[in-house]
Amino acid sequence: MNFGFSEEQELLRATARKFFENECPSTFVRARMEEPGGVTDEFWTKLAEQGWLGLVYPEEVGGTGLGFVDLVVLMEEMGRASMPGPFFSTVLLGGLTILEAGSTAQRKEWLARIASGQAKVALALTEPSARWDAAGVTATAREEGGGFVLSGTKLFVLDAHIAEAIVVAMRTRESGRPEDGVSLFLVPRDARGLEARLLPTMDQTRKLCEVKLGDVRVGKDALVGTKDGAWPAIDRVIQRATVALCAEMCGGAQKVLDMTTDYAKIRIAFGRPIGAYQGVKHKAADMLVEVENAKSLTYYAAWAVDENSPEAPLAVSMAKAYVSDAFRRAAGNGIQLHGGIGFTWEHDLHLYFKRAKGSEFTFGDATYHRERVAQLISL
Amino acid sequence: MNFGFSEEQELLRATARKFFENECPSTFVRARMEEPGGVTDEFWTKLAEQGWLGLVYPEEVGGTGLGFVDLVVLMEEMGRASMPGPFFSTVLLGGLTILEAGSTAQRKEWLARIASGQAKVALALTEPSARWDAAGVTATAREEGGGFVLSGTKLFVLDAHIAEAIVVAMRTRESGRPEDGVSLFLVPRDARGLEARLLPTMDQTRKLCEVKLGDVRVGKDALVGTKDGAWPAIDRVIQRATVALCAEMCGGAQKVLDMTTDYAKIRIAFGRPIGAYQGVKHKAADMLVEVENAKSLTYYAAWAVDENSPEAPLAVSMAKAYVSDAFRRAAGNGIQLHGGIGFTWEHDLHLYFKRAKGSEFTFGDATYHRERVAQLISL
Amino acid sequence: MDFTLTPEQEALRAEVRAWLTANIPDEWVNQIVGRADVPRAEAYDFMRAWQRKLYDAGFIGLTWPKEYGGRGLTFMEELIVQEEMALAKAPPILNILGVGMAGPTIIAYGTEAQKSRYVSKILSCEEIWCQGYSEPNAGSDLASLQMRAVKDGECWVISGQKVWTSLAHVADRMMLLARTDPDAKRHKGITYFLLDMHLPGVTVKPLKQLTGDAEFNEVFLDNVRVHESEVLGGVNNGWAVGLTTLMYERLALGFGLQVRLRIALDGVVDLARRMEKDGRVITKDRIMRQKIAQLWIETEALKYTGARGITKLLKGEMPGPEASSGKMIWVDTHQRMQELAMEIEGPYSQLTRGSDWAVEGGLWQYTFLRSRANSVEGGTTEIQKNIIGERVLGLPKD
Amino acid sequence: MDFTLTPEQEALRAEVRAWLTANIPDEWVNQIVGRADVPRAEAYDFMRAWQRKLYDAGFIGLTWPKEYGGRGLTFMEELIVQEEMALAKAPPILNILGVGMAGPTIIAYGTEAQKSRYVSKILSCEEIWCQGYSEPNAGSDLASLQMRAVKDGECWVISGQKVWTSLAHVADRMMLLARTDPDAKRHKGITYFLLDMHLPGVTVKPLKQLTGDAEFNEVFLDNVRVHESEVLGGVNNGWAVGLTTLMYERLALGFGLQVRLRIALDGVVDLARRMEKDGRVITKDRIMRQKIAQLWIETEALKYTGARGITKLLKGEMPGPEASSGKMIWVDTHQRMQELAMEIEGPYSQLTRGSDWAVEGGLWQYTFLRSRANSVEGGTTEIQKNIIGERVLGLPKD
Repeated sequence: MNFGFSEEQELLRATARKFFENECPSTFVRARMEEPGGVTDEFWTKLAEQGWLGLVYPEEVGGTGLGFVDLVVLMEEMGRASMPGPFFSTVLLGGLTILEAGSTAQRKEWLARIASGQAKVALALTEPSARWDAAGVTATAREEGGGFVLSGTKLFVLDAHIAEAIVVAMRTRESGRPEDGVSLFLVPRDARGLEARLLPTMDQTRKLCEVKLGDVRVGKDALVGTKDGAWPAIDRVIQRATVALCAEMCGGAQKVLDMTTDYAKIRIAFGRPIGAYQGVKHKAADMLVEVENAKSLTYYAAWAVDENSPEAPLAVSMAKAYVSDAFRRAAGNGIQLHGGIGFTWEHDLHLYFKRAKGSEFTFGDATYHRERVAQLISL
Repeated sequence: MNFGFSEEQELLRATARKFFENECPSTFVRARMEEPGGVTDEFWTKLAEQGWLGLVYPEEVGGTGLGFVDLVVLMEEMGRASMPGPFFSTVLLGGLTILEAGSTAQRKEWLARIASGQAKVALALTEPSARWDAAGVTATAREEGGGFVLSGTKLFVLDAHIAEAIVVAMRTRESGRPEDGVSLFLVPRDARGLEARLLPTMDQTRKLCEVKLGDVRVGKDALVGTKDGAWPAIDRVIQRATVALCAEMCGGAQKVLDMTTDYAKIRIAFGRPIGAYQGVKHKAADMLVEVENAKSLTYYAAWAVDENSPEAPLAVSMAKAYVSDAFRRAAGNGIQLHGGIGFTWEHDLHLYFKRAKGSEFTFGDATYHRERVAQLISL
Repeated sequence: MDFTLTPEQEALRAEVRAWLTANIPDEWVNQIVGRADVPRAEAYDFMRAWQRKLYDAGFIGLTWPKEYGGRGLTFMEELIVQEEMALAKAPPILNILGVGMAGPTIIAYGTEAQKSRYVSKILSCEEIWCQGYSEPNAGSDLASLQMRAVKDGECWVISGQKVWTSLAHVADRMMLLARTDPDAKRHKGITYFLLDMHLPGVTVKPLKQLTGDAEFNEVFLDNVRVHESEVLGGVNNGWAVGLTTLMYERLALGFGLQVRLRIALDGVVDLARRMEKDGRVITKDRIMRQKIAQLWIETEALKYTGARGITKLLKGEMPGPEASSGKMIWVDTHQRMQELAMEIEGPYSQLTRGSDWAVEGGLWQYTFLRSRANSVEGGTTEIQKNIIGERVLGLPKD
Repeated sequence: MDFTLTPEQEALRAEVRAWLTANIPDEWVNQIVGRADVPRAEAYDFMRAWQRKLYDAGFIGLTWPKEYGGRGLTFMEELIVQEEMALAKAPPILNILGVGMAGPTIIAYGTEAQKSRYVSKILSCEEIWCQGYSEPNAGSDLASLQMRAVKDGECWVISGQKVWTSLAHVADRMMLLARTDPDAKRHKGITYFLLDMHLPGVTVKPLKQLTGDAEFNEVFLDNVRVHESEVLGGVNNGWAVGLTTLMYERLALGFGLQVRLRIALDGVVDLARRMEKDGRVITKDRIMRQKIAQLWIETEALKYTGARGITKLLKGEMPGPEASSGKMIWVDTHQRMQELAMEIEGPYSQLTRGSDWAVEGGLWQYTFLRSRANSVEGGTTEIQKNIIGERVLGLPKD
């Protein structure tokens, strides 16, 4: 047994930390928050050059062929930097869906272009019902003239407005089990009848869209994976993306803890650094414990996902439940222990605080995942 | 509006505190813990002489004619002293049931004797299902030969082993609504077929019994209240007894806070009294806040019960939900802040800690009452 | 113990209820700016007018002396009015720092001239007040404040910086603490000034907060000349006067905050009735019912604990432990309430004002973010716990 | 990152599993004394024999050197054995303080004579050890201990009192800290002795706890003469040696506690499957499912966080932050687990051993009460947080 990172992984961490310190300081993040795109071409190209856009894709489709344990290292550093942009949506949602469900041709065509930074692909899954399960997919695709006609509204779609194409999950058949009858379609963003509209969000580093499909016509070749049978692939994508999200959250939580500890060492009140008071010290200790546990569960989930372990769904739900609470609490305590300064726009804490809140409810909150844990341990 | 106690009530508090300091020190409590009875005749007589055994009974049946707001004052002091004995079971369960449901003759006969300390009466309501609602009453009473035959098992019955008589809640009719078909019978403890067996309890100041009814025959005159229609009276008794219990719990919680504060002022660690450290000070402050809130909700519930306010059920459930959590936490923190000494048998803290745990689950725990609150506010 | 009202009090309740029904604009209740705990800039004009209306109708400053624009009534009448405002979801008071702190402190310590000059204009909202206590290096540790005031003839010349000053950008006056004796130790040598914000040398710089609003400010004083008649409560007596202000703040909070908390809670319940999670209405979920019920109970506890404090006041006693805990209960309950609103909204919690998909126009996103300041403004929770531990429980100082 | 085992490790797992199946008495698992976290007096004889059996089979002290009765294996093998013990609900180790603390400390600091004399008898349970650190006025603040040792010829003459000494009433030896230089400051001037509990002048007085058991003791030393060869790690070096013991304690805890936690959790789940609340099986209640799932997650977190620490050890690195937090996580999780067991039992939580109505013979009532000591024994939670804050996060001392 070895529950640690390899030398290569530690090197990746060091490289990534340095890279983001240079390329993604908070001035960069804040500039991107103000813009609709949330990323610069230059930055995106640099990510591609590092090999990070294809990190978990097989080498034959232009990827680096690494696993989720490697990805977790990178995502922690991205979370630490509160990195904006369509990495998550393109690499871990759109791209991963094509990897999991797509034909060899689709994979070849898209993944290489994603890995090289040429294409951005979004995934449109959730709808106004805000559900993460198969029952949430109600937008319909009906067969017509050898192709399909897509209608419905997708919501909370990450970066759809800047994607070249959007993979949309549609209901192609009504059946007793919601998991049956879901299909995936790859639709160009400029398809007639498709409208992707950017929505104002609390966490301005995350760009969420509404995607309206008004009788969008696509050919048979737009189908990603088998008709009616796409849910298992989507489920796997959600699972994997959740692990990546947890890692990003761990990185953010660790950064908040670091900022808070540093501040507690220098801020003086009543003649002593505030970190000397147990009211501050004990809260910081609690944060550390939770952050370390959060990491442990996330690392285990990444390993389980890489191994295709039957424990993977349980490991992922355990991680998301715990990490959701831990990041929220760390960010809240971070602001509290900073006093007034932590409440200002200028201070970076709010970037993490808002990221924590958004991530908490993405792919299901702690309550949702605790119930899943209960199911998976046959309670 | 006046949300304070009257001068008479403040006098009652002062009298009671002094009385229990003299008559019910922890040496007395500990001696009673070791004995099955849990009370001495001398102590019981003194309670009667103070007029406390009939405090909330009308004057015409030998009581003092005071209300639950007055009772709350007394119960707080009893809780502070961790008073053992059958006060709760006799005055607030058995006696109150006779007051609420009994005939004029029954009330005259029993309440005067209770108030004067001559009779102890228990209430046997719960069964092995450990439910507090009407569905929990499944032991049956069938009519036979102009009387009734009672069969079944009652559990968690306070002080049945030393009661002269036991009021038992029995099912006399099956119906769609569990609230219909419950009747009360007053059964002498020495009735043939009735067996009251003392059970070992965690809180040894509370004596709980199993009461087995093996075809116990009683006459029609044993009926307390109307046949099949006793539940509303039982419901009122539970409501009132719950308020009294909350007050007792508040008194216990306040005592724990006092003990802890006193200790924190004198116990030295690392050169300072431990109360100087925020780790201790902030916990003590949290305790104070919760104890004060607990009292506020309890006082309001007592007032609502006295006024027969339509808000009474809500007020009672709010109080029990909050007080259950507050006393448990206060007692737990009290032990924690005392360090090793708080874990010893010799220290009185465990009396309160165990009392808190027992009371928490009596008449429903915090979760149960929060759900009731949700119902009562039409959620 | 008696919660029944006198006929006069019942009449007041009926009067204020009728007045509120007639006077609160319907659209107000549904506006995002209106339901927020703290006045938002877009609403200042409306709220200035609203407070004036309240003043003209006699529903503000009920406990203040008649000669200064109040009604000379008791806290009981104040409570009745506040409760009705909560029920009607009335807008908050814009000049809250004036009404909650400056006014009572001036009434307590002011000269006759100061009282005549300032008090009624506080109630009528003619002059808005802000509070100049905190400095960059004197937040929780107020006694370490560094702003200097040097006597020069009949004036004090004051220089330095204040921070986290709510409403300074619209305020006419400031409750200002400055050090008048630099040699005296910490608490001593501080004086309380009634500062005209329009004097030369006063510069207000808005401080953008994580909500995106700039409700707080930095205030710079550069050799501002303040006449000695603007000293409140005597030179070098500012610490005592300032603490009085804070005491009134807690009292005002005990009233006002409970009212705002109830409004927020009702909002959460409404929200829960409308939103679904996994296809089930939130209020039908046993877990969410527990959370809502718990907040309901705590909101009621704050009310009754407050009522106990008010009862003591009415009897002429000093409020006991139950008064000190008000702010702490409120902060904790309110922050969890706002967290719960986010949880109820789930993924919708990410959408803010400006999107038609935003729930209730993004109101809750704003109030959620704003609530983070609750545990810092007016004394951090850590300091509140110190105060309770030391002053109420008598534990030794840190 | 790799959780797969080597063939040798798989073989060890199979071996220990088979051995446990063959050797744990069936009735043991259902006994109240067996499921408790801490050995209960009724079980001492059984457990002495049990540990001897484990020793003979080679399933204890796996990481200890072969020449002192161990097997010279790594923490990985230790972990495998511990996990199997959890799965099999094996009895706890009676001589836990010897195995967890005294042994490793003697191996680290002992002379060859001390190692030969003591180590293997610890594993075989021939000599039971207790720990003499705490004194009435030196609990969390260990450096203020007052027990005096004065040199007299070849012996040290020791007098004073220890308290909260688990197992002292059955122990043969004590890890004793005493002050050998009264003029040195706090941490200095303390020496670590290996005390023979059977020496004249040693008096053990059981201390009844709130559980009703007397598992802790007061130990009085009245001019006890200890030969200088029983000094461990050098005169006046006791603080460093003592801290090593505590480090091993935390490591032992990281192993052992996680195992006991898992056994307790499985017990809670079983309990929840059998008990009903308001006519519904506990595991079908959404609220209770949340609570159980949360404890499940935290128990797993403790395991993986522990595994990260062990990985570092195996690589020869010092354990990082994740090691320090083990005790805190365990305490918090275990205490809530015990509270949950009480909640599941509801009114039955009041019935204890000796009643046929008591659930599982009153086991949970005992373990619930016993769990209150967790946050005090081996360093209070408050001290643990100080340690993490200061040593791990580098915050200034209080």
